[in-house]
This record gives sequence, C-alpha cells and structure tokens, in this order.
Amino acid sequence: MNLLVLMIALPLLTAFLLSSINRISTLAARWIGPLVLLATAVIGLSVWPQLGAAPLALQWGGFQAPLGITLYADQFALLFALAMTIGTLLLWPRSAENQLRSSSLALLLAGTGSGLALSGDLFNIYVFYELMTVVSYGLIAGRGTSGSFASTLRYLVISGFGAALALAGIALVYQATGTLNLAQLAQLAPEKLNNLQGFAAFVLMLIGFGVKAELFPVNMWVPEVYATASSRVSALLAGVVSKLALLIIMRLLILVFHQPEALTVLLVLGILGVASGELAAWRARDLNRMLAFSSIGQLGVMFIALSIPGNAGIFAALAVMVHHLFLKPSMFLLAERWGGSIEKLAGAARTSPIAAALFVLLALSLIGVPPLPGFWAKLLVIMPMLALDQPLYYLAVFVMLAAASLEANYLFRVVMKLYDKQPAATSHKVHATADLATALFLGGGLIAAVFMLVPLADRLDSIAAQATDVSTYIQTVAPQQLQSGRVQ
Amino acid sequence: MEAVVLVVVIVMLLSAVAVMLFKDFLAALAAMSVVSLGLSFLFVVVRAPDVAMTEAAIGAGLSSLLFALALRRLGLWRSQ
Amino acid sequence: MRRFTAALFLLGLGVMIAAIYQHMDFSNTAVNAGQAINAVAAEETGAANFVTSVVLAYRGIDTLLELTILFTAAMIGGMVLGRRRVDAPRDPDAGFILRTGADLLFPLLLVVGLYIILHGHLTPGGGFQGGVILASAFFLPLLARPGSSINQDVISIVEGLAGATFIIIGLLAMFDGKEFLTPLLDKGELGALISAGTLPILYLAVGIKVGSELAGLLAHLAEAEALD
Amino acid sequence: MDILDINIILYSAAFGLMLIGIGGIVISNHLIRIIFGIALLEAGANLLLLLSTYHEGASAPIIVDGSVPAMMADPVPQALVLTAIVIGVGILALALSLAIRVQRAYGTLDMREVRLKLEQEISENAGIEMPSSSHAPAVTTANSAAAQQESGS
Repeated sequence: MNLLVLMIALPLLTAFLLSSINRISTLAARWIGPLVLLATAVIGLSVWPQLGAAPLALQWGGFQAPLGITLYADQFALLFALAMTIGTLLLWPRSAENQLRSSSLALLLAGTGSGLALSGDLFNIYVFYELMTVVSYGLIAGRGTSGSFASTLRYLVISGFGAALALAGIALVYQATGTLNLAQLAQLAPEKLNNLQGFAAFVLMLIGFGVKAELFPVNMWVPEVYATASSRVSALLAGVVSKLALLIIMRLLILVFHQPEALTVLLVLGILGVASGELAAWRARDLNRMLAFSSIGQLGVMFIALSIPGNAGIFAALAVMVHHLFLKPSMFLLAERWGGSIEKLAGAARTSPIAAALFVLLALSLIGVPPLPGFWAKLLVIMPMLALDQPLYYLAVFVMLAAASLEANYLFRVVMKLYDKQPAATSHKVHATADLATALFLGGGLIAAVFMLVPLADRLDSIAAQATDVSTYIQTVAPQQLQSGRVQ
Repeated sequence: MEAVVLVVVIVMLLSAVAVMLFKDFLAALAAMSVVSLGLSFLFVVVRAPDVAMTEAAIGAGLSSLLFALALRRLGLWRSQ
Repeated sequence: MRRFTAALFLLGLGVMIAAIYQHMDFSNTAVNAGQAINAVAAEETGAANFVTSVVLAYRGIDTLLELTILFTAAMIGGMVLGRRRVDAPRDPDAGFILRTGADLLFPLLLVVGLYIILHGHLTPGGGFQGGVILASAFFLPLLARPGSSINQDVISIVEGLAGATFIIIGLLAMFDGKEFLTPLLDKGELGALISAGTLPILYLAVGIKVGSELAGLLAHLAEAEALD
Repeated sequence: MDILDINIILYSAAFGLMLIGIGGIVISNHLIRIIFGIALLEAGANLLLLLSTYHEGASAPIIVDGSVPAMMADPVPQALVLTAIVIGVGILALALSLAIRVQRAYGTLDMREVRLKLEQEISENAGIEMPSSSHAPAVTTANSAAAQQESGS
C-alpha cells in the first residue's frame, strides 16, 4: 500500500543514478527515465480507485503524526500528482546538447511535483516547492541562450524573494501553533490562527507560493520565461507546475486559513490578475508572449474562483484548473513552430491544417463558447458569484466577461492570420510529429470531454467534496495530541 | 547578557545597512560576513549550536567564498 | 516613481510588522511538536543530539530533498558556467606559502570534516557542517595550484551514489515491511560512537554529498573565466 | 515593553534583517546587491523561524553524558533552519553563476538594462521590429541566431 511513496522516491533515485547508468550504457540512460515515469504513473493509477472511498495517510519513516512528516493522498492530490507524472512523460524535454541533464531534470520535476501534491506538512511543502523551483531554473536555462539565462535570473530573484517570505510565514504559523502538520494545524487553526498573526502568515505564504501560481504582483517573470524557454518547458510550467502551486494555496485555504479577509485578498488579486493579464495579452505581438499573458489571466480566474466561500469555490476552481491543464500545454506545443510574430503566421493553416483546426477549437474553448468545456468551467465560476450578491463579486463577474471579449478579440486576430488568403513571404515550418501528436492528444481529450460533461462534473464534484472535507483529513492523519513536554 | 545581545544586534543591523549602502562590493561582502557572524552568535544565544556552526561554516565561510569568486569573475573585485 | 512605490511598499510592510508586534505573544508557551520529540527522541532513534534525530529520522525526507536541491543546483551551475577550455589562461602561481599551507591543511581538514560528520549524532555538527569542511579541503589545493582541477565527472558520480545511498537505505526499510526512510539497525547505547542505527551512515552520505557538490560548485565558479 | 527584554531584541533583529533585505531588493537595481538583499532576507527569516519557540533558560537539545536537562530547546526549528541555510547556499551559488553568464552576454548587471535587453532579444527572435530599438545597443547576435537555429531544427 505504501507504494505511493515510490511515486516520489523512484524518480529521485533514478535521477541520482542517471550519470552512473550513462557510464554503463547510453541506451539504458535514455530509456530508463520514461520507463520509470510510466511505472510510477501505473502505481498512481492503481491506487486511484480505492482513494475514492477513503483517503490515505502515510508517515515518512513511520513516526507518529505530528512528529514525523505526513503524506496525505486523496483523489484531489493524486489527480495532480498523476498530472505531473503523465504530463512530464508526454512533454519529455529534449535537448540536443545534453539529453542526460534534461532527463535528470524531468525526472526530478515529476518526483517533486508528485511529492508536492501529496505532502501533508507545511515545511515539507516548502522544501518540495523550493526543489521544484530549482528544477524549473534548470529546465528554463537548459535552452542555453543568453535570453534564457537572463530570464532565469530574473525568475530566480522573484522566487528567492517569495520563498524567504513563505519561510517567514511558516515561522509565524509555528510560533502560534507549535506544529507543522496540516491536520493538526486544521485542528488548532480556529483557536490560534484566527487573528492578525494568522492573516499575516497567510499573506506571506500567498506571496511565496503565488510566484509559481502566477499571482498578480509577483508574476513579472511569466512572459519573459515562457518566451525564452523551449515550448515543452513552457507547457509544463504553465500547464502543470502552476496548478501545483495553486493546489498548495487551496490546501492552506481549506485547512488552515479561514479568515474572510483572506478571501478578499484572493479576490482582489485575482481580478487584478485577470485584468492585467488579458490586457497585456491583447497588446502582445508574438504568440508565445500572448499565451503567457493569457495564462496569467486564466490563473487569475482560478484565484477568483478560490475566493468563493464554501465547496462551490473549490469545485469551480478545480474545473477551471483541469480545463487549463489540458488546454495550455496543447497551445504551447502548437506555438512551438508558430512562435514569433503573429504577422508572420499569415497562411500557416495551409501548411498545417490539422494544427490550425485544433488551435481554433482550443481558442473557442479558452474564450468560453457554449458547447465547449471552457464555457461550463467559466459558468461554474460565475454562477455562485452572482448568487453571493456582493459588489466586489459583481465586479469580478464584469471583469471576467470583459476579459472574455478581449480574449475573443486577440485569439481571433491569430486565427484570422492563420487562415489568411495571402501567404506570407516566409515559408512556414510544419510541426514535429511528436509535438503535434501530443497536442492532438491533449486537445482531443479536452474536446471529447464535451460528450461526457455530466459524469465528469460529478467526478470533479466528488473530488472537490473530498478535498474540502476537513474532518476526514484530520481523522485520516489522526495526529496524537501533543502532550507532556509543556514548558514552564 | 541582554546588553551583549543588544550590542551584537545593533552591530549586525548596522552592517546589514552597510551591505546595502557600500559602493565597494568587497566592503559590502565583508559587512555581509559580519552579519553572518553576528547571526551565528545569536544562534548560540538561542541554544542552537548546530545551526550556529552551520551558519558560521556556510553563511560566513562558504557564501563569502562564493561571493568572492563571483565578484572576481564579474570584475567587481576592486573598488569602483 | 519607482522609488516612491518602493518606499510605500516598505512603509506598508513596516506597519504590518508593527501590528504583528502588538499582537504577538512572545512568551508563547504553546505545546509544540518539538517538545514531544524531545520526550521520545532518545528512545526512538538512539541519537544523543536531537537535532540530528529530527534532521535524519523525523524529517528525513526534508533532508533528502535538500540534498536533491544541492544536487540540482550543482548540476545547473555546471551547465550554466560550462566546461573549462583547454587553452584558457591560468591564474598566476599562488606561491610557496599558500602551496605548502594547502598541502599541510588538506589532511587536517579531511580528518576534522570526517570527525564532525561521524560525531553528528552525539555533538553539535554533522553532515552539513562536516561536508562544508570537506568541500574546502578539496577546494584549497585548487587555489594553491591553479593548474590543477577537480574532475567533475568523478564528482557527479560520487554525489549521485551518495544520494542514492540515502534513498536505498530508505527503500531497505520498505522491504523490511516498515515505512520509507525508517531508521534501521540496532540503536545501541545512547552517547556511544556506534549507536543510533543507520543515522551515522546517513549522515556520512549527507556529508560526502554536500562536500562533493559544494566542491564542484566552487570549482566551477573558480574556473568560470575560462569557459567558452 | 522593556527595551532590554531579550525577546524584543531578538525579534527586532529578525524583522530588521528582513526589512533591510526587502528594502535592498526593492530599491536597488544592481544584481549583486539584489542577491545580497535576498541573502539578508533569508537570514532574517531563518532567525524568525528559530525564535518561534525560543525560551530563556532552555538548554541545547543534546544529551551530554547521559544527563537529561530539565528543559531543552525545540529541535524542530533548528532542523528546519539547518535545511533552509543549505537550500539558501545552493540557490545563492546558482544566482551567482547566472549573474556571471548574464554579464558576459549583456555586458551589464543593472536589472533595468538586463530587462530592456531581454525584451529586445525576445522581440528580435520573434521577428518583431521594435519601434524604439535605437536607444539600446544591439544584443549579441550569436545567441539569438543559435536560438533560431534550435527552434528550426
């Protein structure tokens, strides 16, 4: 049963041993990475059905709950752990110069991402998060261009700033409660963290973990990184890694921080994120940066969804997250060969008709045109906000609708160019088969979801319900009461 | 005891400001080491000998070495 | 304008900290996980230094991840800075005193580093502190003799194997029917050099890994001028 | 509040270091100084974490000669800070390596200039003519050519 640990341990072990394996056989070093990830994905999938009935808690090292570190697996966590593993497998980064290094980094990313989703300890989450950040530096800088180094450095400065603030937030939480275990924090939070100190800790951690989740004030790195990193890395970062950071914020919000002010902060930052992201995307003149800015806008929608109190908010956020999880990597893969100025895209649909058709469908879903999944996801966010009947939420609805029309405007500009009658002077490159196949797989999966909306929505609803069930969380982990050693 | 700690804290904070204000990066680096040493003293005061050792070895020693090597490569070794 | 927003930001932060000050209970006597660990650690892990118990046993996974961060940072550092060119200019010779000093210090540092690592479960110190000393032991000759260099291939294999040791010891516990990273072996007598089960072995792996990674990073930075 | 209360002094040190560090990051433009600022901010956060369960009169959490002290300091924050310090030095080394590379490519360590040149390089690679490309000197073209080659391969 504790095979779930292997989802984290095996990729790390393989990454450590990769350079030794390469000494023995280059062929083995090339294939062992994908094989290990395949194995961990199978492990994850085999655990999936039984988590529906009851979540699972493991203790690293077998120490009792608040003393050791807990690994908590419910379907919510496992969904994103699997997304990370399978996503890395599909978007396996390739590098002409040093495949060994990028394979190690990909393995580390998959292992850390799974661990981050499954972790049930505040400081452990911080360490996983830091490791994921460092691995992303490697993936971005792996391009080897001066631009990728500069954007990595700017990303590093913002991340370092955020991580230190998150550490300070953890210090404040530990000062107030004396524990780092999320289950025990959930027990103690109403008594000990429902005050100014708790709110300050929340804001500090929100800034810290928000860096990767493209939260409004700390997202300056997004356009630069996505424009300079390779498309597969951008797809991984925008598609999966940002969702994992969001998952941490969701967990903290559900279990630990219940202040109404926290929700207001999320709502305001979300609105600002949507507005700034979509406006910048509208002004962007190249495809990569347009997608990067629109990703900021999408993440803003998720923050708005999180700010809706109760289960409805988590459910809506989950729906938007899953939608974005499929959509964004697919779009970045399509942008791989189209990357660059939009002006130069003229007539590209003729050289690659399938890719162009897929792009149109994805764009329609991103805007939220009725039968497509994107529409239902946005509806799930907007409906409960209208029901709340508060001015700030009305503003959020208005901003989201305005953003949708902006999205329609800039995405149709791209589509018009794609189907332009006058071919541009430059000849267009055809997509690599692997890229196009992956994009088709992800995008096709998304479009296919139209035909089973109801069962999917039910499934997501039950996942969200399980995630918001605080008492089950506490009972599953069952931290023993901290006793004796009382000081003074 | 409190008085000693107070003096150390004041020296440490002044050095931290100096790190940000010195035009000369070598001087800033020296001030940074003072901050690290002060910090490791404070770690001893709060009964954390392990952390104090680590801070002295890594913060004052290794980090300064890293900075010094980098400053040399960046051509910031001499005062500007 | 920029300065103004920065000042405003700092002001807001200062107000927030002042507010926290007002409400913070400094002499908070909250019962905490650490005191519970203090009560049981000697019995559960057999290490006299409880920080070591926490680092290697209670929060062993954190340490594993931290090593992985160093591993990744060293790998990326090597990637960013690149390899030394064969025809790159060397630094001028360091002179007799530094050379002899380095020769004399090398064994001393090696012994001190290993001592600190191996006594990590008894006294302050351990894999991280000892590892830094090991790193400086291997870096010092590099400063003294600019012509010499550290073999980065060997380093990457050593650090990989040391990290793998950590994980494999953890996996052994799983084959034993326990959870991943459970300390194994006999706990021995509290305070004896050979005690605390696998913890000293883990700390040795940590020390070697930290030492090799930091030495690699330092060597990369020292040679960075010569990269192509 | 007594000014000589040791808690007040220590917490002031932690918050002071954090504020100075943040101030350095926000106000300064030079990359090395920003990295110094991050190091100071981290140091302050570490101290804050260590202070979270500090008690006057506790002894270090180590058993010497088999005698168990009456009250021992909390070992958990100490282990956390140990971890955080080592993570910090890894990231510091990475930042300095990147700074060396960036200075070699762009010839500057000023954050604003790096940003301008980065924007310019991205636009150039994307094939957009910047209307205001006159005031910033051209980026090394070898790298942008390499990027184009890579995306075309």
